[in-house]
Amino acid sequence: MTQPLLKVENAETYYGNIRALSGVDIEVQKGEIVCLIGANGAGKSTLMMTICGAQPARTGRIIFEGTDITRMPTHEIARLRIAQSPEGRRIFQRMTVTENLQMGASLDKLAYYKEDVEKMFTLFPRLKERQHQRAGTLSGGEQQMLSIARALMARPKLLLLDEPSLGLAPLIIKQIFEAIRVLNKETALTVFLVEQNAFAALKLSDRGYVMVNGRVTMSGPSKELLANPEVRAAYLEGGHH
Amino acid sequence: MMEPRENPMNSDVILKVEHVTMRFGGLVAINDLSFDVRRNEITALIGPNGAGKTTVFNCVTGFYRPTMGRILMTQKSGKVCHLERMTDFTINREAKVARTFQNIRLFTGLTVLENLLVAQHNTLMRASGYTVLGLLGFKGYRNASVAAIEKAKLWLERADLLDRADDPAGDLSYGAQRRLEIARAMCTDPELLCLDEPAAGLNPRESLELNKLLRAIRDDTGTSLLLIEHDMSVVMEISDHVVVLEYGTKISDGTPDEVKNDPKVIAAYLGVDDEEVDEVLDEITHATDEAQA
Amino acid sequence: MTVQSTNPASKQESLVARGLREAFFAGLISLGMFSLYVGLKTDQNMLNELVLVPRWGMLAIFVVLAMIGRFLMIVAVQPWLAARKSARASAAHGQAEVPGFVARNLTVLAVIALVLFPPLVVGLFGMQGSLKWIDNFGIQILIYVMLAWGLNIVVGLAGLLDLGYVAFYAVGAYSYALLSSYFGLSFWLLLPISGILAAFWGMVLGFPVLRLRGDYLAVVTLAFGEIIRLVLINWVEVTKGTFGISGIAKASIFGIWSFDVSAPNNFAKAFDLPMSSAYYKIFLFYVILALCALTAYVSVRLRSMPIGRAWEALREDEIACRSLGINTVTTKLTAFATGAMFGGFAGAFFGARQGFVSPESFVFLESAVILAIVVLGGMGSLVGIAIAAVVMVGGTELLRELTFLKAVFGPDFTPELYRMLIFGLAMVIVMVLKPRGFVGSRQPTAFLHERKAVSGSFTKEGHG
Amino acid sequence: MDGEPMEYFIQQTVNGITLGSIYGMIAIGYTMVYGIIGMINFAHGDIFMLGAFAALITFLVLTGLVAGFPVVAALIVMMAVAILMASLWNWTIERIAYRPLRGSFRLAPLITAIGMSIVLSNFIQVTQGPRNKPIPQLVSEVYDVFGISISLKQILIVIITVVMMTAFWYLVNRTSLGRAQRATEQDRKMAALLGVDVDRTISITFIMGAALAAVAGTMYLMYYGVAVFTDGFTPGVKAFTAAVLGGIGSLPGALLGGLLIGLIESLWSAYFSIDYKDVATFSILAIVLIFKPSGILGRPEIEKV
Repeated sequence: MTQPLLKVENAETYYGNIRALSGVDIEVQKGEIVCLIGANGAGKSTLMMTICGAQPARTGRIIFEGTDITRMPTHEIARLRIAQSPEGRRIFQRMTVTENLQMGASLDKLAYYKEDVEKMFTLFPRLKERQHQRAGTLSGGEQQMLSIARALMARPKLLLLDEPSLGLAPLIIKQIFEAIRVLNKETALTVFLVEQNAFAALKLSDRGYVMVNGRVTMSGPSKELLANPEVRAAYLEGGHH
Repeated sequence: MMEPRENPMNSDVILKVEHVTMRFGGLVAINDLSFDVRRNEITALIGPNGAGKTTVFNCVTGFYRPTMGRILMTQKSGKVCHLERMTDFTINREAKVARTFQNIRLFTGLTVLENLLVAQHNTLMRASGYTVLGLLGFKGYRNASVAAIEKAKLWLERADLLDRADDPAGDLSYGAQRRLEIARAMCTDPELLCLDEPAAGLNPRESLELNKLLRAIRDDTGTSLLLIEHDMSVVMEISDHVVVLEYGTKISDGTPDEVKNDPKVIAAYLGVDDEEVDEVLDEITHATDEAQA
Repeated sequence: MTVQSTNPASKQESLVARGLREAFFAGLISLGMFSLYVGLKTDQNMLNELVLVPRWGMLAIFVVLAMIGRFLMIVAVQPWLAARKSARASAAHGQAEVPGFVARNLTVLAVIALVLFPPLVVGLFGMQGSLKWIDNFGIQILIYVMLAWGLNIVVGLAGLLDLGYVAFYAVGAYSYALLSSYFGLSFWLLLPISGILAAFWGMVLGFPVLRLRGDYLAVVTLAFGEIIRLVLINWVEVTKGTFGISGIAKASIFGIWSFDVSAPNNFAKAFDLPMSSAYYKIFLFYVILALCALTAYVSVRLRSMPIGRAWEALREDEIACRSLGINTVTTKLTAFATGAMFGGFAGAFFGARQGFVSPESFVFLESAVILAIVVLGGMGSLVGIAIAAVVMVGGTELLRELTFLKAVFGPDFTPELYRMLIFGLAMVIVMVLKPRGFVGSRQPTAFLHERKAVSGSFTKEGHG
Repeated sequence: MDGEPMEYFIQQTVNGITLGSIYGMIAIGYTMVYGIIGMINFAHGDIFMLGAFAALITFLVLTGLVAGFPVVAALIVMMAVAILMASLWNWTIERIAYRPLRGSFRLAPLITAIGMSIVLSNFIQVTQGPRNKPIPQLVSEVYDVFGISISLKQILIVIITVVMMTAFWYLVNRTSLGRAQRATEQDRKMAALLGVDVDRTISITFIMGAALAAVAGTMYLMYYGVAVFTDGFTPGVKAFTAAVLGGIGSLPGALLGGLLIGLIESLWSAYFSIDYKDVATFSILAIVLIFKPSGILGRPEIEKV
């Protein structure tokens, strides 16, 4: 058995006394695209933050490349090359696009900045046009691209994407998902993706997990999940954009 | 062509947006936009991100003042209000327009019931003689507060929140918070209710409950609804009339069916058609069926 | 699969090691911090020049204390806090504890105790002996309770951060002092007038600035507080400047009996009692108690009325308020004016009690102390605020009593000097331990099925 | 009034700029701390006072050790020790009084800051005594430029302010530390997700603010030749007012606000009444905020609906 890149073991996370995650087990292998689908408030974003130590698990363990990172401070986890494009994009509005990308590349003190930023501009040409603009003036889709590009600038071993499709028009969702697919194919980037847009997510990923009320209720290859009548009833029919 | 309504009396116009333009610095968020909202209907405002939907909303509900144009609200009594000239809180108080927010704005530290009582502020304020009479324990105020609680109860029942009445609003689930926000807006007795993405973040079951609530509001209270929505299933399901925006201008206007088949809308907004989705689903079902066989 | 993790067995001994290491660092840091300020004292010599007097022994004491403190913090306090926290987290799922008799009837018991306080003290310490207790503790604390309850309307309910509340206290005090000195009006007439004047000033100052949000409002209220104080200092013709106004008339028992020694209707003479200043103090105690009761009554009543609910709603979300047709400007103004009015009442009372007012009494520090009491009490909770006032004001008054320490540290030792230092430290410590204040939860003002306290984690603190 | 009206005006302007430079330097500390953790650090004025006292005691140590210590060297040593002391204190205060409250209730750190302000001024009162502490004049040269007398002290203060401001501007806008600071300011959680050690960045911000306050404290001591334990309050409030006037969170705004307040004070005292100079300052603050609710250079707060 190969050691998974990321392993979440029986993680339980609380907000005050409210349990947001209960006994979550998840594995991500190197080079995979894994998705986590579920309704809003199911605990998907909490899991992302738990992995990054921003909302640490009260019990259970998070293991990344064999290291227990459950209690590590967020910035040290980031230095292990787990990069996140979080829910709501969280770009630095009052910085320029370039500065946002520099923030992403600051782990290596901008050593690879020049070559990496070119790659980002090839991937998202819109960002190149806007590089000197303040990020707050970008449209929603451009901000999403910037958020992903900023995460990629850290040269991550694991990329966490939280709802890249949220609030975007279908055409832009298509572009962004295409970019993720290209990255995974060409650079073997490992991606863990959280999505409400179950159809798009399952179409893109290799494997998927379904989360309901802070619990993983189903998992398997994405194609099987797509075909699963329960999943289709709950997440696919009547909801696709 | 508009779909003919059964009762022509109901289809008079409640809100008339006329040539509204809104600029932020050099950015034109809305450009010469005109559309009507008819009484007793659910009108949906749709469009891709950044199309200016929320800006239209903020102009209608007084949070922004449009750079140009008029917004006329005609009440049941025949009174006409120029919304573009009114300040924020008078739009609810005088013009009878209520709204909800994209990122829910409840009074999280107050209980569910208290949220609904705050919404009846102006009525209760008058009944309490602007606090003076109420402070002295006058009967008129006591009766009014009993009536206010009854009204709150009615809306709690409709929003299916009766058993949560004494919990803090911040403790409710996402879907319940959305319903509470709508109930709270309805407690101000509006003639026009504006909903900013009411279905965002709801799961399919909650979405259904929402549709039911919105229809009930239209049919039982005679309130007209204007809503912004991303979720096409909600839009197509419940709206009587759809207005489509792109880059601050109107590109289509009509019944859901008309809009859905408008090539301009498909090109600008949908980008992907449903057949593609169905195709892939079929393909996969096929493949897994074969594998099982 | 190999997973690195800390071995739980080694935790206990590493705790002591960690404590020692941290104590060492704390020692180094405190050595740096105190070296100049404690280690060397600046003194003036015969020629009025500054010279340095070394105090290395004192420095050593400071450093050692810091080390011991840090060590105990790491080894004992932090594990204890962590244990308590996790115990509480698991207990929260179980039965909620039923409040005991005292907790349930706290208000009634407190009122009874306060009403009985003067006779009790007189019985225990005699007429003269009771003075200190009634004046320094009773009246002093109750003035702060009243001020804090008044400010609570502005900060705790409406969520408007007011750093210049003492200005309204000053307006009340000077209104009484000036109007009684110049026109000879009585306390009972001037008490409401002072309140109304303070409320009026609240409106005048509030109207232009209540559009401001958050910390901008805070700094403007601070500026207003300073402006009023500076005007009192500099408008010498009327206010006598820093000398202040003295000989302010005492309050009388509704004009029937007076506490003026020379007056024919003197209280003691009327009842053939031995002359004593204690009667006046006892009378004042009941006056301020009544004023506090009024403040509490109005606060509680207003909270369950539309205006009070609007205040709290404003604290939670101003934009939502506007969307519900609430005029936020007048709502803020009423909160500001109501709070100011109680400040004015308290000010008039202060003038009558002291017989002397000067700008010295209305410095920013007073505003800060009142605000601290509101926040330490738990914003919005009258009970919590009263507790905070007793702890903070009563505690510092107690420090005045520590004269026995002179026996320990020698006759030069003045505990008085350390009073504010300890007060400041207490503010920091209490706030760090209880960031939500003594009473963190909120009582709803209406209910359908049962009244459940709202946990502090849901309430907001306002933008202003 | 002495001399020509124009010269008198320029003279007062020079005095105002000197005073304003000191306020500006203190104001930076308020504005940076406010920017990064959104709290009013009420103890900052007292950090300034601690800096002045550190400079004072260092001066006494130096003159006690060597009789004729060169003035320039003395000033540099005083400033260095003051920076060290103020930074150490501000760092420690942040650790014990503000960090435990991070992420809780917004008013809680405000109260601990007020508490800390009370502690610091009373600490100096207890350990150093309540009396004024005068020192002999360090720099006494006065130049006459076209009838206006400008002292070397004033020139020094303005030069040091310009140098410090340039250095700070560079640090915040052109270095990775500054970028991390600005990122932390805008979104603390996101900065951490990108590998920024947020706690360390905040500590550094407190140290930077303290360093500037210490320089201002040394300048203040040199200018007025006296220090007292209450010195933290009035210059502190003025500097805070300056930060708000300029637009809290904005570094150029803090300097601009400081200069404005210095000018208002000295011109008001010169032409109207010295008694009401602070009333004038605070009134102008209120008036500016009424018309420009987020200060002169502040970001207008956009109401997100």
